[in-house]
Amino acid sequence: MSSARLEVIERNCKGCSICVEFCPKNVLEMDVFLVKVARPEDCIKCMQCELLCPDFAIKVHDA
Amino acid sequence: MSSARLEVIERNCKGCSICVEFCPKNVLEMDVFLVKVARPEDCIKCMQCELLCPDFAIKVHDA
Amino acid sequence: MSQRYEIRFSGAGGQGLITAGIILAEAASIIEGKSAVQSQSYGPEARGGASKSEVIISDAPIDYPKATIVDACLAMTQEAADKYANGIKEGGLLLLDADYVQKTPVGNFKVYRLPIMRIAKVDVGREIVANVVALGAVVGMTGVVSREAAEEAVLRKVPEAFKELNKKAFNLGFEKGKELLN
Amino acid sequence: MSQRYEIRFSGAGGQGLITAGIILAEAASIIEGKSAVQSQSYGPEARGGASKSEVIISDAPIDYPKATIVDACLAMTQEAADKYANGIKEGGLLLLDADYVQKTPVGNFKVYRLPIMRIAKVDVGREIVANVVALGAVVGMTGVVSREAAEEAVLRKVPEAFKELNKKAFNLGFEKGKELLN
Amino acid sequence: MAYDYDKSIRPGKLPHIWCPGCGHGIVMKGLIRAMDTCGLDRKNTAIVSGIGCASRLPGYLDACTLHTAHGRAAAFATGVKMAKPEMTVICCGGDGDGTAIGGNHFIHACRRNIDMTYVIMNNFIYGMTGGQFSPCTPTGAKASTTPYGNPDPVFDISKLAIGAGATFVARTTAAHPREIDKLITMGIKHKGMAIIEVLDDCPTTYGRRNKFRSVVDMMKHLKANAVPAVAASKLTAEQLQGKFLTGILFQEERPEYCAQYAEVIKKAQA
Amino acid sequence: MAYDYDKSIRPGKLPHIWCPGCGHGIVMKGLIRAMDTCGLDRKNTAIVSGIGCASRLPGYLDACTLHTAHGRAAAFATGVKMAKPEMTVICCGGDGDGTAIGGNHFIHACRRNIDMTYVIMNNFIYGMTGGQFSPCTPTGAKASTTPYGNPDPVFDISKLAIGAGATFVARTTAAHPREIDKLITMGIKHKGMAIIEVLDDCPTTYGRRNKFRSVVDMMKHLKANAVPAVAASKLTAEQLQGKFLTGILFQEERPEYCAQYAEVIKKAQA
Amino acid sequence: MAKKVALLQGNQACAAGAMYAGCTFFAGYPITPSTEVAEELSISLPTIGGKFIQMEDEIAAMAAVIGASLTGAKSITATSGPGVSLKQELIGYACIAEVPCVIINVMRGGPSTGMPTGPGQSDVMQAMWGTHGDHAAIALVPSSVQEIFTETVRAFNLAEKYRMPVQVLFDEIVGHMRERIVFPEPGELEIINRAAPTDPPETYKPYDATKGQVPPLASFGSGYKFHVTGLNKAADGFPTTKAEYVDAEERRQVNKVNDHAAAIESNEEYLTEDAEVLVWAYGSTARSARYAVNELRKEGIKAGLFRPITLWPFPAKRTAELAKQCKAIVVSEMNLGQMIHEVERAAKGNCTVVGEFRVDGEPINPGQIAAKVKEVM
Amino acid sequence: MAKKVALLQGNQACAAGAMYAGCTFFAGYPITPSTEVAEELSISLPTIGGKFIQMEDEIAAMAAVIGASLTGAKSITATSGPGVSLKQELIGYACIAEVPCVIINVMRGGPSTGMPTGPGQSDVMQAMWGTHGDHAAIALVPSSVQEIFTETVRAFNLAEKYRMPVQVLFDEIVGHMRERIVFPEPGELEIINRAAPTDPPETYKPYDATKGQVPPLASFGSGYKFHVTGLNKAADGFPTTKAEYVDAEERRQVNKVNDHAAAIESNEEYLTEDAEVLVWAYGSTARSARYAVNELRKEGIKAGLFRPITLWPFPAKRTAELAKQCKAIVVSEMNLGQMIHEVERAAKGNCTVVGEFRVDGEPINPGQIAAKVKEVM
Ligand SMILES: Cc1ncc(C[n+]2csc(CCOP(=O)(O)OP(=O)(O)O)c2C)c(N)n1
Ligand SMILES: Cc1ncc(C[n+]2csc(CCOP(=O)(O)OP(=O)(O)O)c2C)c(N)n1
Ligand code: SF4
Ligand code: SF4
Ligand code: SF4
Ligand code: SF4
Ligand code: SF4
Ligand code: SF4
Ligand SMILES: [Mg+2]
Ligand SMILES: [Mg+2]
Repeated sequence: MSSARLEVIERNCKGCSICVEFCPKNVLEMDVFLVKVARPEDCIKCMQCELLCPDFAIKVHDA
Repeated sequence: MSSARLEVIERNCKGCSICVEFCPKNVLEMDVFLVKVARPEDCIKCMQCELLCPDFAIKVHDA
Repeated sequence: MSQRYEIRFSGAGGQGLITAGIILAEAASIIEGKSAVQSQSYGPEARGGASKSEVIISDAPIDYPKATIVDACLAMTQEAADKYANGIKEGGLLLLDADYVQKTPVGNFKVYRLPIMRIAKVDVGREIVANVVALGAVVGMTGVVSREAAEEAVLRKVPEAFKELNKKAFNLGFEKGKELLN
Repeated sequence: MSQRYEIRFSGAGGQGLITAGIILAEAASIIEGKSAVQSQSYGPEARGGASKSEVIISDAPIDYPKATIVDACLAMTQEAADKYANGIKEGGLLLLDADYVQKTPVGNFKVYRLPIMRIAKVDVGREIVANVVALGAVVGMTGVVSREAAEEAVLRKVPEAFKELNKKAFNLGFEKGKELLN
Repeated sequence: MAYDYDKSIRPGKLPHIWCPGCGHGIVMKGLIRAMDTCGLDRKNTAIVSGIGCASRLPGYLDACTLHTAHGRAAAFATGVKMAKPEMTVICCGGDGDGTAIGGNHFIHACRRNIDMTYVIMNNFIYGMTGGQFSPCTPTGAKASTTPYGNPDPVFDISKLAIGAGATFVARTTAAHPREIDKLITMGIKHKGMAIIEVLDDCPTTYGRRNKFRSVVDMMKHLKANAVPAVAASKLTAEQLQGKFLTGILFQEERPEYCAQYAEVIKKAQA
Repeated sequence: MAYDYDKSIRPGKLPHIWCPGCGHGIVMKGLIRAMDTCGLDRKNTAIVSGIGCASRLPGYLDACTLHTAHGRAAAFATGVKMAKPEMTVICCGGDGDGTAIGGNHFIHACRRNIDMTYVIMNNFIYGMTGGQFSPCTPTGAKASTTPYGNPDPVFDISKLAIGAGATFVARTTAAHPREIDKLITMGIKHKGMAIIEVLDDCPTTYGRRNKFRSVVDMMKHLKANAVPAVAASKLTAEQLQGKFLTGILFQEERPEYCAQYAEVIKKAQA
Repeated sequence: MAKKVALLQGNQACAAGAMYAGCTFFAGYPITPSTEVAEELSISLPTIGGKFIQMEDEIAAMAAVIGASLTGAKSITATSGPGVSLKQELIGYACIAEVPCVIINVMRGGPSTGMPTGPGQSDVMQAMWGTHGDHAAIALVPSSVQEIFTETVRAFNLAEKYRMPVQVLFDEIVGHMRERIVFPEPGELEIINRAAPTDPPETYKPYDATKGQVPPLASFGSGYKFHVTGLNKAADGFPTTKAEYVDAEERRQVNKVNDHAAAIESNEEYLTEDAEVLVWAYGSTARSARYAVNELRKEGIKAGLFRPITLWPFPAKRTAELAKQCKAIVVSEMNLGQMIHEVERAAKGNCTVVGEFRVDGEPINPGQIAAKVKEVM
Repeated sequence: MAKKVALLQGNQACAAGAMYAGCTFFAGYPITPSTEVAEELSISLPTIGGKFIQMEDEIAAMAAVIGASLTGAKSITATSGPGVSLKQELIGYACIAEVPCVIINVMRGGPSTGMPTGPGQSDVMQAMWGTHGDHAAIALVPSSVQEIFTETVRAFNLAEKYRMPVQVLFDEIVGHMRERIVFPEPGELEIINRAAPTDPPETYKPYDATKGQVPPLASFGSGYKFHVTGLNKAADGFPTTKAEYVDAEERRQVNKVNDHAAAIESNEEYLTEDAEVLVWAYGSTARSARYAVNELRKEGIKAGLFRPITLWPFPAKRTAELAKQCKAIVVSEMNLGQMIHEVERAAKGNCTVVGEFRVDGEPINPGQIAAKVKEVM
């Protein structure tokens, strides 16, 4: 499996931290009001973060 | 069983003939716009006529 | 015929008197080209009871569309007579069903009686055409529209299968009505 | 103090700035017996975003209840500063959160910066009292109500268990605010 | 023998306005018997209706009677009951009133499970306005606004009530007069929202258009097609075609609304 | 990989107005995916809502969008669909909009079985007006108008829809995003009235008052308490306490309303 | 070729007028005395492939009418007082969202349920002020069966032209009476259809004032994707709270009617040139008034009749002129004084304004109008 | 003892006023910007054993309020424009059935959904004319938090005294702003309760005009059995279509207010004695107007303020007098011209009447009023 590229659309992110908490691999972290991709290498592209983000603010791309 | 006295309140009767048709003993008859007690002696006091009259127009009394 | 002629049909709901009024108005306005307005009573609850239908006929346009003082009035039942046989012009005409109206309304008008229901049932053969018998009689007595116009209006209103029946009813009514005047 | 003094608190929804405005208005009107009117913005949808609370204080009755030209303005976030740091009187006062407002609004007023959120979090120990820190600072800087009245108003508003915390927050804000003026 | 309805009817109000053969009169008599059976004090009984022929019922009964606006009976009644829970509250009205314009109040009263008894007279039509189809008019039937046959599916009122949360739901017909008062009695005694649907007849606007030769025909139809719910399980789907189940269709115990609100008051006063 | 939502969103409309963590955004994404799956031509798709946070959804989508009045979505949508049956019509809105003020239109759209898909976002509260209780707020919960705990029983929206006659009824939650689009897709393909209830969250007005520490808590709650309807039969009533069934809850085939009306036209023109 | 004539009820003529105008959608809820409008359309609409739907209530009917209109269908509903009251919120929606539609109100007596089968004219102020918020209103008040036909056609025309709801109000008397009507040939009466957008879908804005005071309205399902809302909005149809947009929109929506009041106005004057006393009446009452004027003239009294056919926008200019000319105006209406408020306002104290009212379920008769005229002479 | 004071929102003061007036029943449906009235009452009503119920919609709320009032409970609902529009049919019901109740309308912007969080004063004509049919209306328009309290009390008093719905309308600005309020002691403000019947249950008639223009209303569950309907009815409450009964009832119900207009009227005048230009304004706009008048006086301009607190019945007499005294009247309202119609009517052409309006969601500021006054000087 190719690795992932995680794109955060900062303009849209409202910092709800849903993606952070539901990521099974602990890839994401909160940085005050914004999400931060902390460990992209751990991503298994399960899409949970993208599916659950209410704000169209995170996208999981093939690297 | 004592015999029945059938009272028709003419003021109320609208001549719908429900009582006539549902009387199991054919006691009643229609007389143009009004019901008429034709064969009171046949009445078995089943109360159908009184129960079904929509107009509070017929009463079954003990004779 | 005077400028403005007012006719009231009254009877029990379901006797077809609204239709009688409509036919008369059609005869006058559609066939004869006069002005006519038909209106009817809507009881407080439109449930059973007495009903009335009024027709105003005039050579001139009709402004006020309600009856002011009627020239001719028909009452098919006692209740209708009690309720609606009023406001009749002095010298006007009141036609009653001879069998169904016992108490005759009093006033300065001429009262006529005709067993309309009985004629319909017995002579024409169907109670349901009593309204057409009544219409015939009223036309016969008042001449407010021509016999031909009224008959045509009746026939336009009924389906093919019932044309003969209604024609008979109308003409019988017309004749009997005319006779009454003699 | 002039006849009519207008103060605006602005920041992010949920930062408690409405409450700060209410406390100030209570200090002025309930404790000091002046006239005061507090009002606040209701966004088109009341969802998140920037919010503001305005207080007008006067010795005389207040007719027009909305801000005309504010004497003092607080902005806790950049969005609030962009949106609400306007209509400030010439020579008026604008207090910004030093950490959260980067771009400073320009105008003919004096700008002050205080790390309000940081003070609340670090010095007082709870971010949630940032609004009370801010209130303290504003009171310290403007003197629109007395320190005592404001403190009392704060304490009336909070449950017993939080009185000490809020007292600390208010007084720290007050001191820091006063210092800024030096 | 003869039942004494007179003490329940307001003096001088008979004959009523309903057409010859209209089933509403039969239902009214059943309601009177039920109120007597329950021993209701009329001074503390509110009877609330909307607008329609059926909704004219309260005017005849000697009680606290409230003839409201079209469709709003349940909502007015909720106000009466909430404000004075010690009163017995009975709603009544037609299928149109209760399920067309009044549908929302109907389902919410069911949801709240407020202690009322709602007698809904389903004659399959808007009678008062002259026979337009209602949400209960059978699909395909003729009404003054369905000259080509009714395209609309029907509400099963009882199913709707159950879906909305009513805790006592029963059905009978005008041809089963003894069941009317039996079920209404049970409804009144039930603590919570009770729906009693009575299928009845409107010879004037429904019967004629739909090939019933007379009101007696309609009554016979009601009588013939009623199947007691208890017996239905023994019948096949085919046998149940065109039939309507009668008797108690649903019953459960749930906290009653005014009682729940009494708890709120208790907490507020604590 | 990354789903292309952008082609469905009107340019410049993001970020949307919803609060951080509001579940409505998750539902909107599911709806977009479902519309794509069905290959809907947006020019011939009407998305109709009422008023409320959830009802703001249509404004973001590039289609024929109609933001109506509070509670009236289904009624407006019925007009659109009847007048132009060739359009795909999707309703959406909140629990308050759909089942409180809009309850009557909701049940009648179900009854008619008109071909629409109604996505109802049930966050158990009136979000937009600041957290008053809705007919779906759990009994006992806190809302701005239930300071002593909510005395009202709740609607089971799906049960109500079934009782009213809907022919496709399904439920899922915002914590089950893939199921959202799966069920909406089935709803759109279903010929008739399809109700898709999505349980979601309002952290701003419901969460805080009801001891959810964060929106994540609320999402976890939704995730933990969903029980697929197919699995429910294996569980005891006790085990089902406080759970909500998800998946397809009801499905049947009945004539669709516009098709029925096409028959009326045929007869009229014959 | 002789024109088609028939004896029709006013309500039937209304339905016929709707068909003539190109109406293809009706949604309603039955109510006396308007029901015949629905009944007629349930027969005739499907014959042309149009749609008739009976909704669960009047609110739903109004909603469906607006929804249908947005697909391009000329849409109508018919009701009476209680129904009109229920529709108020959505009438406002049609105003702000600028959706053409026609609302028929066959007026009966009384507030609330009142007297369902009795005539009234007591919903005329409601026609202007019934819904909350600022908005324009157009209301027409025909007084004969023929005029119900033509005014229903005109109502559709005005609705389409000005993109708004238009109300036609007639009292039960005109609605239920039967008179001869001569059907206009197709093409004989002008039929106006809403302006089609000239912009392509990509740049279309449904409320773009640069396209005119009444911007063109596209139809759902015609290739245009756009947004419609009841919130205050910008030219593109999306919500805004920006003061200048809101202001411009609100004013445009009211001015699109005010600025064309003269074009929308229609009235009939009878013997007004030399009138000393004016009877100001509409609907069936105007028929009584005309009768009365004729009688009065016979007696040598210089009476005249002003009969508004457009009630809203109010015919203020002509009323003001007549107020200057006449000694007195008798406003006669089947209510306790509604339009008389506007007549008084227009009269500016230039003449006596008195009312001759009636609210007992009976029509106002010519005699009472004549008596009142004599009283003020 | 010092009186209790507090800093309250207008909406909270409204709830407090209701409690003071003896209100025991609230039914409503949430809507911005009125919701705090409900929220407050949901807290306070049960503490006195009163009832708070959130209904399924505004119509249901109005229905419940009427139902509750018939049991004797002083009842209230609170809403905003869209909700008021929905309530119209049942407001008419409360009028014809003569059931006391109070309706709060916290006015927001725009027709339809409009601008929910923006202020407006555009429901003021609706308060009089919103429901179909003839009826009387009483509407109060407080302009401060304190006054919201007292006018809510007065609304209950008037409702009980005249047996009818009374509306209190205030704009979002007054509803949402916080000001000090001094709570009157119990007994300090007059509290009026509906007249109890003097007749025994056997002979009681709920609409018996021989008992006065406002016949006493018995309560359900108090031993009286009677009938209430929205149809036209006779003295005994049962439906009638008899012309003379209908006429008498309809007129009595309108006259019971008209005949007491002077007693119901309340207003504030500020510097009107020598005013040459009058600003006529109410609600929050009157506060701006007062500010403007003060500024104008400083410049030597003889401006004055007339502030109606009772909007309906309309203060026609005093407005007419002031029209004779002044050169011009500036009517300022947050709408596109509503009460100005009535001012014009009252002015009878005796002075110039101009409007200063605003509908963009922003308050009318003193500057614009002052500018308009200078313009007409
Ligand atoms: C708001 C409103 N809409 C419509 C009506 C007209 N209306 C009166 S009764 C009725 C239908 C009654 O039908 P139902 O409730 O079934 O009673 P029924 O007459 O059949 O007994 C209608 C539509 C009304 N009075 N008010
Ligand atoms: C006629 C009317 N009544 C009330 C309102 C106020 N209102 C707007 S949205 C809303 C509730 C929305 O709740 P819901 O539909 O559950 O959506 P949510 O905001 O929770 O997503 C209410 C009561 C209104 N706009 N119009
Ligand atoms: S795709 Fe899955 S693993 Fe990767 S960041 Fe998102 S949630 Fe975590
Ligand atoms: S879920 Fe979306 S909005 Fe929330 S923190 Fe993650 S990226 Fe931001
Ligand atoms: S009681 Fe029975 S048997 Fe006697 S008349 Fe009546 S129906 Fe016939
Ligand atoms: S059932 Fe009653 S109304 Fe009908 S005919 Fe018999 S007695 Fe008369
Ligand atoms: S119209 Fe029908 S429902 Fe009404 S009274 Fe007559 S039979 Fe009964
Ligand atoms: S208030 Fe609730 S429903 Fe509304 S946007 Fe915020 S979280 Fe979502
Ligand atoms: Mg019915
Ligand atoms: Mg919700």
